Amino acid sequence: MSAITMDNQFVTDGAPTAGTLERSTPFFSVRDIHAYYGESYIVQGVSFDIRQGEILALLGRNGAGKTSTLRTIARAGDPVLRAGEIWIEGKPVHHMKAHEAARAGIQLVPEDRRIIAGLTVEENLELAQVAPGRGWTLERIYGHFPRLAERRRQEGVTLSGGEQQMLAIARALARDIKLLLLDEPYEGLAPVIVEEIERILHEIKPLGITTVIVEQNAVAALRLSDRAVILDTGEVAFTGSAREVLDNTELRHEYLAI
Amino acid sequence: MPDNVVLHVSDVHKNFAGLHALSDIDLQVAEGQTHAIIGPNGAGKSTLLNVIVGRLAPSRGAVVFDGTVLTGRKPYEINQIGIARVFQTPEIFPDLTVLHNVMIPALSRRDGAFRLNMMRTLDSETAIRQEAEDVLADVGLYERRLAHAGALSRGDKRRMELAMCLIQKPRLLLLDEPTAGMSRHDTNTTIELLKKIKSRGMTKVIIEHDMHVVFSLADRISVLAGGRIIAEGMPDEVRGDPRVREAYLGGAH
Amino acid sequence: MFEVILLQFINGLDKGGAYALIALGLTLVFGTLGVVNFAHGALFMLGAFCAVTFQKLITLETVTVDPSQLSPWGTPVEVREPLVQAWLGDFGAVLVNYSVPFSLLLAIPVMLVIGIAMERGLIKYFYKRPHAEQILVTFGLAIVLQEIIKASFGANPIPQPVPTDLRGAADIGVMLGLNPGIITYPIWRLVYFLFSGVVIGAVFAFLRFTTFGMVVRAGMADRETVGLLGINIDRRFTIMFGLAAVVAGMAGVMYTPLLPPNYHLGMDFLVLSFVVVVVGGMGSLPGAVAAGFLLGILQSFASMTQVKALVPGIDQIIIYLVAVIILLVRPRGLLGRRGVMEA
Amino acid sequence: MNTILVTRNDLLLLLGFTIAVLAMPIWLQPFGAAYPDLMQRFAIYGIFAIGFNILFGLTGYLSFGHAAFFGVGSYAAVWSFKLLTMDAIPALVFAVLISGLFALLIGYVSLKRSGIYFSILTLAFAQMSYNLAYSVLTPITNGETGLQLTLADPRHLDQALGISSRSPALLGQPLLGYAGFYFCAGLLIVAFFIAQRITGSPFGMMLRAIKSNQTRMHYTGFNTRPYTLAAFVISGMYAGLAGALLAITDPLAGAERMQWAASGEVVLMTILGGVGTLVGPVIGAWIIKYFENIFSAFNEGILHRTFDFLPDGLEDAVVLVTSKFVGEGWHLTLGLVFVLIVVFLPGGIMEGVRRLVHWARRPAEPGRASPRPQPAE
Amino acid sequence: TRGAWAQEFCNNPTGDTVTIGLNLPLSGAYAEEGADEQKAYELAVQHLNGEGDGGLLNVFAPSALKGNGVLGKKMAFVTSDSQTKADVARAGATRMIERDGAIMITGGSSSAEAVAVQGLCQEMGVIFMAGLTHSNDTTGKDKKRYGFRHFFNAYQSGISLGPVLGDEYGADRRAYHLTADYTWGWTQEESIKNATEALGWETVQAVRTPLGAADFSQYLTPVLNSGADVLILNHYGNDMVNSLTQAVQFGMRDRQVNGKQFEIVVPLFSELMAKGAGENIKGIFGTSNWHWNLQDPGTIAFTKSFGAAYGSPPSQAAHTAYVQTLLYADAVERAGTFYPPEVIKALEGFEFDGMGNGRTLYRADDHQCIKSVLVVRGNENPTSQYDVLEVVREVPREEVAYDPTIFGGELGPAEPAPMC
Ligand SMILES: Nc1ncnc2c1ncn2[C@@H]1O[C@H](COP(=O)(O)OP(=O)(O)OP(=O)(O)O)[C@@H](O)[C@H]1O
Ligand SMILES: Nc1ncnc2c1ncn2[C@@H]1O[C@H](COP(=O)(O)OP(=O)(O)OP(=O)(O)O)[C@@H](O)[C@H]1O
Ligand SMILES: [Mg+2]
Ligand SMILES: [Mg+2]
Repeated sequence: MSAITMDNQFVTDGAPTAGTLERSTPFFSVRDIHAYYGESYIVQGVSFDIRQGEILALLGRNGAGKTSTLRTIARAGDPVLRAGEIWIEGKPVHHMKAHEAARAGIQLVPEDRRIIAGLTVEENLELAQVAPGRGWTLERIYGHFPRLAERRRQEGVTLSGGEQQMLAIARALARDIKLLLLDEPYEGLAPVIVEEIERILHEIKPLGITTVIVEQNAVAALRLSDRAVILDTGEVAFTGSAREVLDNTELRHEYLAI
Repeated sequence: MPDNVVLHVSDVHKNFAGLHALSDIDLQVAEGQTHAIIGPNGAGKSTLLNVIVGRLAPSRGAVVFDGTVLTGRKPYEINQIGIARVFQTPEIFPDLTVLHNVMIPALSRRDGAFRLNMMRTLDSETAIRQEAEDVLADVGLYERRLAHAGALSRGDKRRMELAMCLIQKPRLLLLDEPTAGMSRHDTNTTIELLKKIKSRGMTKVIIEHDMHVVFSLADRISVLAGGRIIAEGMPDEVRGDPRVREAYLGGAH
Repeated sequence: MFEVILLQFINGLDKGGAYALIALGLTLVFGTLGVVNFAHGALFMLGAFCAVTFQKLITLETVTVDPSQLSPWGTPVEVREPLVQAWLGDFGAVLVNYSVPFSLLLAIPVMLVIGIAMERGLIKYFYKRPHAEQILVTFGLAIVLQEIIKASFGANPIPQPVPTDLRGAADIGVMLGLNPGIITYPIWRLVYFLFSGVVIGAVFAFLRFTTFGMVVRAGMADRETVGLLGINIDRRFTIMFGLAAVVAGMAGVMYTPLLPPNYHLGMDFLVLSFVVVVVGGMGSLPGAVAAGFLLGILQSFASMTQVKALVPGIDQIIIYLVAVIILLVRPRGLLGRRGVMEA
Repeated sequence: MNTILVTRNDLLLLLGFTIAVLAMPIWLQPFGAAYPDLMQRFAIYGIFAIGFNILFGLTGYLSFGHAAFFGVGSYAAVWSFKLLTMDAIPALVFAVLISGLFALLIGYVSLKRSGIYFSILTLAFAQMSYNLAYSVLTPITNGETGLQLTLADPRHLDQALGISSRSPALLGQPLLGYAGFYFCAGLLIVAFFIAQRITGSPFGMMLRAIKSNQTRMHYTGFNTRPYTLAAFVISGMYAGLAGALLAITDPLAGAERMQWAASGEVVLMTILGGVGTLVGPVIGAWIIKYFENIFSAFNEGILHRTFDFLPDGLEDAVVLVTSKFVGEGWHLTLGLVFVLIVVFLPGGIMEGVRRLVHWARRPAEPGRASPRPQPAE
Repeated sequence: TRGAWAQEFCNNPTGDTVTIGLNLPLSGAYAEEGADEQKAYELAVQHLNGEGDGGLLNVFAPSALKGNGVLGKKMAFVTSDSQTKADVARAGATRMIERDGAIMITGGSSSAEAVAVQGLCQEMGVIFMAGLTHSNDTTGKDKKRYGFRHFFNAYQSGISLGPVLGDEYGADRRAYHLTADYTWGWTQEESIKNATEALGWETVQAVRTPLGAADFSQYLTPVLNSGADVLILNHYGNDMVNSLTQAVQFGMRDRQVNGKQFEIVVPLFSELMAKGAGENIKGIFGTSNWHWNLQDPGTIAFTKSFGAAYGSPPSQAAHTAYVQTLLYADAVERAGTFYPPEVIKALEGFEFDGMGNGRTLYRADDHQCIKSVLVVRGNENPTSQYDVLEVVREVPREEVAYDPTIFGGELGPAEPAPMC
């Protein structure tokens, strides 16, 4: 499949176009979710909505519960969702298993990258295309990440930290995404690559791909997001537009220390 | 070139199946200095640390620390010489409590590579315990000291690993992106912490992509690209260097 | 001397093939799914008893007791009429004669069901559990299965017939242009050898030329991430387990003529299978096959009187000796993958 | 009252354990297990399992060949009876030393590998020992029949001292019946205490750290080989001690003590009771030995006697059903027990106990981390 | 202090019952034999207690048995699963003595078990009536005052089988031995070797095979070109079933070597093993302790009452178990006490008849029963699934008697050990 046809496919998938978004019911919404690791109560009633094509920054201190929230949305094994609802395009994600959520178009780029041992870079990418719902072709991915193209035959886990991060993001792009969950995507990336990723996010936005980005580099995250949610010890401390956060100094001080 | 150099990396090469991950690397780090290594992803920074701590054997060249040749030694010997490392992806004891995670390196420093110490209970190691709790307080994990390390959030894991290295009071501390994934707030406290131990005269080699950290800590900076050192010097010199800009920093800075 | 060595070599190959096939099912579950399956031997044994059951079924007889005569032990004499022949005539006879190969038709579905049931019902909860607990549960299961078989078939071995046309030995020597009678080898063993070749080849092709193998390997390394990529790894694991059970079962069926099965059969092959798989290297199918042949051939030669004269008792320990040497020379066995079950 | 030697909890545990062990003759009465021979076995296999757990429970290295050390212990003890004296002490010392050396050899080689590769190495060594003991080494082991005492044994030491006891003794006191049991029980308690000390000591912590992340240990300046080897040898000596005791309480050493099934048995004992716990392995050992010796002994006659309060028809039915699970069917029950326990008590019996306690102490203090760490990258 | 109940000797029965301990392989390779033995014991106990048809009580002579139990006490039994392992068997025996107060231990299906338990019984001063054990050692170098064996032994297999082989296969034969590599196998091999070499046979090669080597092919291939024309399998149980099955598949029995028909011989086998070997046993020579289709009154009686009780003919294991129980009970009656030294005296040198195997002597010097031995052959055309063997020759007692001193050993003292 060529890159061109891919794009068309995206458009056909991503239902209404950016214009009509404003009035449409929330494309994705999280309603008062509570999640536990075994005994310990971590996500304590988080709620937020996202419209299609939006980029939302999910911020907060270490241990605030950002990763846990993303993992809950992606229906990863733990934390276990004990209460609350998650909806995407009117489909109940909270009833789904991880692989069903993924087929519904939810993709998580985990903070610890999770490159699969024993598989080469290319196999790691192919793996993402086994299940129905292919996204970018390998050619297109390699086009954006020449570094990976060079290393395609290398075992994924022996990549450099940054290369692994690229691979993790690329792996997500290899699937047909509706909701992209990025957990600290810039971690360990050189500024040049960070810019490349930002470029990609801008590129896929108009295609109707919605993004939630967790990032310690709050400024960078806010720069490219429309809205922001700030978590504190598992609860939502603030919801609003990215602008508001950048302008509101005490908010930034209290939760972001910037 | 500064005098009192402790770490000599001379003419080091490392190849992986055809790939030149490192090519004739020469590096000197002076006592008590903080030497930053920056460079694009896959430049060979971590590989260089791996060569120093004995995880990888260089294809050519040698590493000398304060007169003792490190190349060819086992990782634990190198650590006993006084070289500790924070890994890019945290290496910790996930099944043990945070406190024990930090006590173990302390015991290593005291008891050496092996000691059949079964004559007393762990709880009676009050001195070690005290020390561990202090360090944990320094990195702000004292409250979490009884949690399973595996249950820590990523940023907390990093800080704990840093604590595990600090408690050893190493003469040379190697940090591979210590603040990656740390909140701005914790990054700042970590910077302060590192400054503090610098004042205690600990030599450091630090890898970072966060320029804020680099420029607030580094005395010297080496820029690595494609496995070669393309520039070295004082922070300001490096910042100005055009090659560094296009190879690494990009438009942003 | 030459013919002795040649014969021993052929025997080695034959054993090797058998070992490889017997261990194959374990490689799939243990080497690929990472489940320490102590029930593998039991599956092999169940397969063998599929053959027994089949044979019992087709040799069912109508029993008419004749009270007029008494047997020496006092019970009335029984007059028996074979049923299958009565119904199917000649074909019935063929069926009886070829009961072992035909019982594959019974064994494959049965073992598939057993395998899937086992995985869905029990094993699936143990993928994330420590190996120790996998050992306990599979071993417990193995004992239970054994006892069930013992309760229903008794403890005595039950002989299975070799089809008449395949009895006795073939004169390979003649084929190789030697004098007749020098290199002769049991036909059924040759059949078993070919059979292993086919089965191993088929499984290999299935894993090699589809993404299935890759996906399952990935699933073993990190189930969660594979799930997050939209793959229903559970289903694939189930299929894999079912496949393993079938393979183990078929190996058992075809082995029955060589070794009259009893309920204990499985345990005798359990250790061997593990050794083969590990010596071959965890997660490597070719490795296991290679190990099978290596062990088979060396064991065969070690059993020659000339060799035993040099090293007394060598044939008793050769398998383990080789295992030790190989694992010391090659850290992950012959062709093992990095990081599979190394911690 | 924590001291350098033991913490308060440890001391309480030790006391409880001691009482439980010494009181066996009383509380085992209703289970029909309160006779010296079985209680001795409880003690002996308890020691075996405790020792095994020092290796497996702490370092995570799963040895599948520990029966070899058990067997070597037995042979050594019997030989000391044959050659030196019928006194138990030389036999014990001799056995522990020999099995320690044996463990040192096997451990040194096997520990070059980790994980399953280690397991198979140990298995291989044990199987070789077994096969040889059964056949070629018959002059030393008396093969199939097993090494026994004979009237012809020299017993040089006894000869010299003019002692003519024909059964194993401790300083003249014959170790038969209850004497033998209390002797084993005493040693079990000592063994438990030592294991407790090891577990609670810095050394024990190192072993657990090795289990958790060996790489980190290396970069933290530890040479892990001596640690694992030490653990291996210690548990090998425990096995040797147990083996020797079995030979002391019943002077015969058979080769099948070294067979893989015997190695497997101690693995099962440990897992059944709870890997890494102190008491668990002992309980596991008791359960398995109980089944082997008591369950297997219920025959129809006994069943009929037990159920004769029922109406005849029913009685026969009940007996018919139960007889499938006892007597010759005892393996079936054992298998089911294995399955049920792991399914319902992940982590073994002690984990179940822990949960009960935990459940009693609810509500759990918030934020307590779950025992299972995040899946490693 | 062992057994607080101890009277002047171990487990002197005080109540109105007397308990015997059955050591049976209920699990493991010999479970079938174990089950059969247990049936026989239960039958024997019934008959002794005057229940059932009385079985051999009616034909066994001279008999002091009254069919009212033993010395007026009803006989009861306890069981234990020996798993055919020496250790376990000893543990079981100890339990039955220490806990269940067994006055006598009996059973077992291997020589290792027998020797081990017999040793234990000697120490404890409890009589052991061995079950199925065929090794020379049991009543040879490992014989014990408290141990008694009714079953025959490897040496007797040799001397009884030899002549028959001579008649059938001629004096000019070249034999190849495959021998289970443990003590029983060795004694068996030695005995047959002596017997056949006495006929003028040549032993080409004697190869030891590991116990439980499921596949024997690597040991069978060298036979083919060794110039041997007889293969002798000194294997027992599953080893025998497997090696024989595989040997036949190697086409050995269709071979012509040195112008003669190649033959296979299995010195010791039982009905159960014959069943396991199926087709392949047909026409194979071996020896047995006893077989149900013998025609003496004892055999007929026993086969009848066993068949009546269980619907199938008894195996030789069952027979020896049954006989041993009766012999013990009878000895007690004649001694008039359970006191072991007296019972031992009563058994030593006791001569009786009517138990199958014709007139039988419990030899005092080694506690070995001297009686006729059967040379059997796999039945070519069986009339029922039990009819797997045919008796070729009943070798009379005189021929199989031998000098007890040749195997050495020492019976040891008869006074009960103090400690029980
Ligand atoms: N496997 C686990 N078991 C128990 N508690 C856990 C586990 N993983 C995380 N936690 C706890 O949950 C809380 C939130 O963790 P989480 O990883 O979601 O934080 P985060 O916002 O992603 O932090 P960071 O920015 O450091 O990644 C932390 O207190 C952490 O200790
Ligand atoms: N074991 C290996 N086999 C093959 N190639 C390897 C191996 N380890 C590292 N490499 C390659 O060597 C190069 C240098 O890796 P290294 O980890 O040193 O980069 P880095 O400078 O640390 O990058 P980053 O900043 O992303 O961590 C990378 O291209 C990597 O793919
Ligand atoms: Mg996080
Ligand atoms: Mg790096």
